[in-house]
Amino acid sequence: MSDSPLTATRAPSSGFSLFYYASPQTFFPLAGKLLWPTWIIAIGLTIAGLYTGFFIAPTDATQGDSYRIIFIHVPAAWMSMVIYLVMAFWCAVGLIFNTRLSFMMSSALAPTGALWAFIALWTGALWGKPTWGTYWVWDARLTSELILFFLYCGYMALQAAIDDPRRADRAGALIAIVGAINVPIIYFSVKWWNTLHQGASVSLTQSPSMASTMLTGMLLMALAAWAYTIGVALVRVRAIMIERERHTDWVRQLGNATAGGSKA
Amino acid sequence: MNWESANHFWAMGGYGFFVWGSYAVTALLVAAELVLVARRMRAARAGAARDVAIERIDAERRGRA
Amino acid sequence: MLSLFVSVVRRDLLLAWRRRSDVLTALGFFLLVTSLFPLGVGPEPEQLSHIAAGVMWVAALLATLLSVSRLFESDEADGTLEQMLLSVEPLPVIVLGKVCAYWLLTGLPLVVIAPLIGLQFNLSADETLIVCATLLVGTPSLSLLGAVGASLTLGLRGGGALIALLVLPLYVPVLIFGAGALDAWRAGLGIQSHLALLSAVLLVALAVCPLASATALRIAQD
Amino acid sequence: MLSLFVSVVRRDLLLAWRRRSDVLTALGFFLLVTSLFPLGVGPEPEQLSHIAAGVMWVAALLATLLSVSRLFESDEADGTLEQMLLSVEPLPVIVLGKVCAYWLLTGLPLVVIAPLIGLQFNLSADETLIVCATLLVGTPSLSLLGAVGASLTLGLRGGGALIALLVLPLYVPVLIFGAGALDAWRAGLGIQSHLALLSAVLLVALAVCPLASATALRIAQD
Amino acid sequence: MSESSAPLLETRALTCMRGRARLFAGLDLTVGEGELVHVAGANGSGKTSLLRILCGLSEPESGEVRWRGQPARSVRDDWRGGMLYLGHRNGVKDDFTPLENLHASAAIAGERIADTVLLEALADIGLAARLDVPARSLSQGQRRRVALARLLADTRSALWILDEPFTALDVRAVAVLAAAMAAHLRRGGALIYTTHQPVDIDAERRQTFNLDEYAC
Amino acid sequence: MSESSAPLLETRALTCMRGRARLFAGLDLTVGEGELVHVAGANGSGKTSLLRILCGLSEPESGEVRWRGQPARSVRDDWRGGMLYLGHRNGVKDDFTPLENLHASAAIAGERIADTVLLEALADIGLAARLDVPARSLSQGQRRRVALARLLADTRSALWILDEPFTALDVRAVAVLAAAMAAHLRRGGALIYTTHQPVDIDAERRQTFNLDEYAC
Ligand code: HEM
Ligand SMILES: Nc1ncnc2c1ncn2[C@@H]1O[C@H](COP(=O)(O)OP(=O)(O)OP(=O)(O)O)[C@@H](O)[C@H]1O
Ligand SMILES: Nc1ncnc2c1ncn2[C@@H]1O[C@H](COP(=O)(O)OP(=O)(O)OP(=O)(O)O)[C@@H](O)[C@H]1O
Ligand SMILES: [Mg+2]
Ligand SMILES: [Mg+2]
Repeated sequence: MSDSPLTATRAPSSGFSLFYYASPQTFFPLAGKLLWPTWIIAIGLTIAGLYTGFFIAPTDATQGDSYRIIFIHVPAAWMSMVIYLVMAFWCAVGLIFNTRLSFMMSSALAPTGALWAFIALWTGALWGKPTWGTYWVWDARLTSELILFFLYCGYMALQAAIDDPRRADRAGALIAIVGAINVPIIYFSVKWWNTLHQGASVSLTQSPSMASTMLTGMLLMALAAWAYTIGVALVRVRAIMIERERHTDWVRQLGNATAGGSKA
Repeated sequence: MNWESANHFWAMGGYGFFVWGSYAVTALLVAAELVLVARRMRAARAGAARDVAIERIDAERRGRA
Repeated sequence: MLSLFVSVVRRDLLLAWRRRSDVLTALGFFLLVTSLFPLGVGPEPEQLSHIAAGVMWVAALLATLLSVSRLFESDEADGTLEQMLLSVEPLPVIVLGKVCAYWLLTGLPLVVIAPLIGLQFNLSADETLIVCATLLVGTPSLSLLGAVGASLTLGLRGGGALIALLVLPLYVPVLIFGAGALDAWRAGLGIQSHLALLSAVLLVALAVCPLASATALRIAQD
Repeated sequence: MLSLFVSVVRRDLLLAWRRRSDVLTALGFFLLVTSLFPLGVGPEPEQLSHIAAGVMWVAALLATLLSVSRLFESDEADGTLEQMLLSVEPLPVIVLGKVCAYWLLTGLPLVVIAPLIGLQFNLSADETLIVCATLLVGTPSLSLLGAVGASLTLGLRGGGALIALLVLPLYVPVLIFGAGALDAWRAGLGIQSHLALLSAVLLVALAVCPLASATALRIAQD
Repeated sequence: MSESSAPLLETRALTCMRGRARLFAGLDLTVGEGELVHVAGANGSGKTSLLRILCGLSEPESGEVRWRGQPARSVRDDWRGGMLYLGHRNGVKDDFTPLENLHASAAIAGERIADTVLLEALADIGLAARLDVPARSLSQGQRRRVALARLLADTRSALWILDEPFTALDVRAVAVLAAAMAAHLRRGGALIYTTHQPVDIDAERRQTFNLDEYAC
Repeated sequence: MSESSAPLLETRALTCMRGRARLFAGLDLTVGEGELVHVAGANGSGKTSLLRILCGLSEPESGEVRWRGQPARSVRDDWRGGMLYLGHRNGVKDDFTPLENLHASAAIAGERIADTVLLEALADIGLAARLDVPARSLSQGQRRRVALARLLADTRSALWILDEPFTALDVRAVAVLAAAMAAHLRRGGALIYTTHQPVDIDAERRQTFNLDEYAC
């Protein structure tokens, strides 16, 4: 039982170096090698960011120490938005070039994106109580973040509901892309809805010139969130690769190694 | 240094509940995600290994027959 | 191509006519939800007229949601969908025909009945007209977006609720512009911009949704 | 008989677990619909807290309506229903088991998630508790009544909308008592009478609905 | 008991209406123990309608069905308990594996069958290699096999009523099923079935009942 | 045209995956004009899967399908227009009468067939007495006949792909269908079909393709 013709079509031996790594077989070891450096960077940046945030940055004049939520809130909010765009990008690439790796990338990113969206909502709500006096208001930014969270949930629920991975990939991709077209529309519509007839009942009470140490802390934490996201996504994409490609030679060899290793 | 004592640090100027509530939940969720993703990876590897083992047994049986 | 479109529309309308009650029940649902609402929140007239547009829009949206999951279901179950996929004719046109018939059966009746509900909610004639106008421009978008959700969830067991999860976020802009028009008008701002935005959404949906839906159908049948 | 009941409940829960996402999507739907209302009627906190109970109840009702039509559908389509009708075991018990599993999957999660939505609608802790309590007593009645509608409309094509038409009138008392409790409490009247009435409705439904539903199923299969 | 001489199932002057058309009238059928009844007839002659009346899923226009010598309606529990019906539709849940399906249908029928018996039935009908696949992924014939595995595990029912059991089955599965049917007859069970395929079933007492002759 | 010598349909090294299992691999099949291909194989051997790949409803894992000598994907319209597929499911609307059903499916396929032709097809397949009954009231075999009437009315398609066309049909209907298939072959059409029933079809060139031999 040889499937050499199969693997040959999957791993172009020559041509673009970009497309070289577009095959799971070649990407798998590369991702493995990237993993540890990513974790180290993530941990280092987190420590630096938290230290700056809690021990160097001064107490805010108007908000007191409650503002220190910013060091996770803003990175989380940023990540949730960026990840959705990246996800939609990979989906589009997958649909156009029919590369399975890009679909895997996007399904590996989704849970982490949803996680960040949830953290942004949670920390925002906890921040809102001391600053606005309520956990939740129907502000434009808040509403669109909530909808973004729903979009992530929809993508994941759809993928979970389809057994066949190939179908799941492409159906998920479709909804991710349609959602991405909608995200800006949603954002502006919500913003307009909220400010048109009401006058902003709430506004973010941030000082116009943020202390530079605050900004530094926030940026460090944002970079840490990036590194963490990349790390988790790499692990997850590796797991997905094995799950999906169990019948192929390269995963068999991998399984061989594991089975042999566990025996030895 | 911002904090006069550990107590001050934990109190966060009276906003301890909100600040630590945010950080604790974040830490918890991140930890949970890491555990889940590690488990998934282990399950995937175990599955692949099982496939190989089954194949080997199968081949042996056929060889005997 | 036009004749294909027409014959698909006619086929679906005829099918609906055979079931007859379908046509009336979408309407009935809309009527019931809007009548339930006063029961739920209490009968103060000013408050009712304040939330009228919102309630009518949410009801229209839910009426769509409730029925759109069946758009391709029977075609899938009896194998007609396979034949549509195998046809030489362009699938997006067939889909557009089906959506069009669907809107005629579930969207248009809502627009027609809306004045009656406006009455229940204490709206003036002008205000009623505005709600009807927004519904007329907005409900086709709901049908089109709903079709995408319906084709994505086709054959998946979680159907009803899953489709809601997928489609409701996409409905947000339509809902906001649609329900917001009345408020804008009351604030003296005019409704042109709202109607323009609704039309823009409709045009985008017309361009994107049949294609997306056709693609999703091909994926679902794979 | 109890073992039959338990095994039917287990079977349906297992089926739902196989589809997994179903359980979460019922929740997602409830969250989404309640989030739609603020988008429709505007974000003013006092107004929202005023309509909160009504919105949550209407959403619970819709979540039931949207999904209950599928209660017997798959059993009918694949022939399991025939086997149920032919069983020596009493059909009402089987129906009750199915309804129970259905409520655990769609009613209970709503009760659990309700506090979160209370937060979004600016309700106080006490008010949230009241809404949760009414939902806990009221949603089983919704499921039971819905089952009757589902079995009556089984096999009729207009299903989804027809069921709404049949069942909604029956839901009205539940809705009024359920949503009214909060208003009564705010008016300082106490909620005992409302809860008592809801419980009475539940008891009647428990006694009547499984039988009615079983009879309707026999008729539908003839 | 004095009833043991009465036939298992008996119909008297059965008439069946569908829409405005009468399918058959004055139909008398007697099925004794150990007897094989093949209900034949062209498409649309009313075979399915007859079988559904015999098992109580629908009501005849007139006439009556008797179970062990008594009106079937008056001994309903006995009737239902002594009968196993398999229709066009399989009664197989897409989301369950074959074994789970058998468990579920046994539970609904109010039986409790041991795992080993069910597994053996599945193996006999050739699904051993498909035990962990949900039914939605099975082929047409494999699904039908899941439904038929119930027959192989059944020892309780006195009468099997099978509507086109051989549909979608390959040659091997047809042979297995025919053998199971023969075994049921040998145990003293009775069997009513329809089919358009010529299948040879081993039976001592058999009758063919051609509905075309009753058409009106 | 120089392509006229190319076979109608051809597959090269077709491989099909379902779930995690590979159904068949390296499948080469050539179907020429006037040829009858019987795809045989046990339940679950992949006949339906193969047929769905041949008509473009699903994608093979690897390998390609060629239509008149060219990759089928690149001549998609030609391919779809030259082919008629009938699957397990009938494609019959419950609420339409037989004639309306035929009209609707012709419209979807982008054809326009005269009423007389359709009526004749319905009469040939024995549904003349059931013209005003909606399909929901038809028996299993009668519904199948409605679907098959499309074949009798078809003169356009070069290739018929039929998945178990004889299911639920009685002897007479099987004969009518077999005759229609033979006529199609005589017209120079090709035909790929599956069945578990032994049916004799008149054909000059025939091949049997046993999927069990390709199993892996
Ligand atoms: C549940 C509640 C909240 C949610 C969902 C939320 C969501 C978001 C989102 C999506 C962003 C990124 C937007 C952008 O970069 O344009 C953001 C940024 C931000 N949020 Fe929040 N937020 C919430 C509550 C709060 C509260 C209560 C405060 C402070 C009083 C706050 C302060 C900020 C600040 C300072 C930024 C950074 C702004 C910038 O970079 O331009 N947020 N939030
Ligand atoms: N509502 C109705 N109006 C008119 N005719 C009806 C109606 N319902 C059923 N029929 C007719 O009654 C007959 C039903 O027969 P039944 O399904 O019992 O046939 P069958 O012998 O099982 O056929 P098959 O071999 O095709 O399965 C068909 O001829 C059908 O057309
Ligand atoms: N998701 C899946 N996981 C595992 N196996 C699957 C999956 N989907 C399909 N299969 C298997 O693939 C095969 C499908 O074959 P197919 O339906 O083509 O069979 P067939 O030859 O048409 O059989 P029949 O004669 O019963 O119609 C079956 O063996 C089925 O169990
Ligand atoms: Mg029949
Ligand atoms: Mg098949």
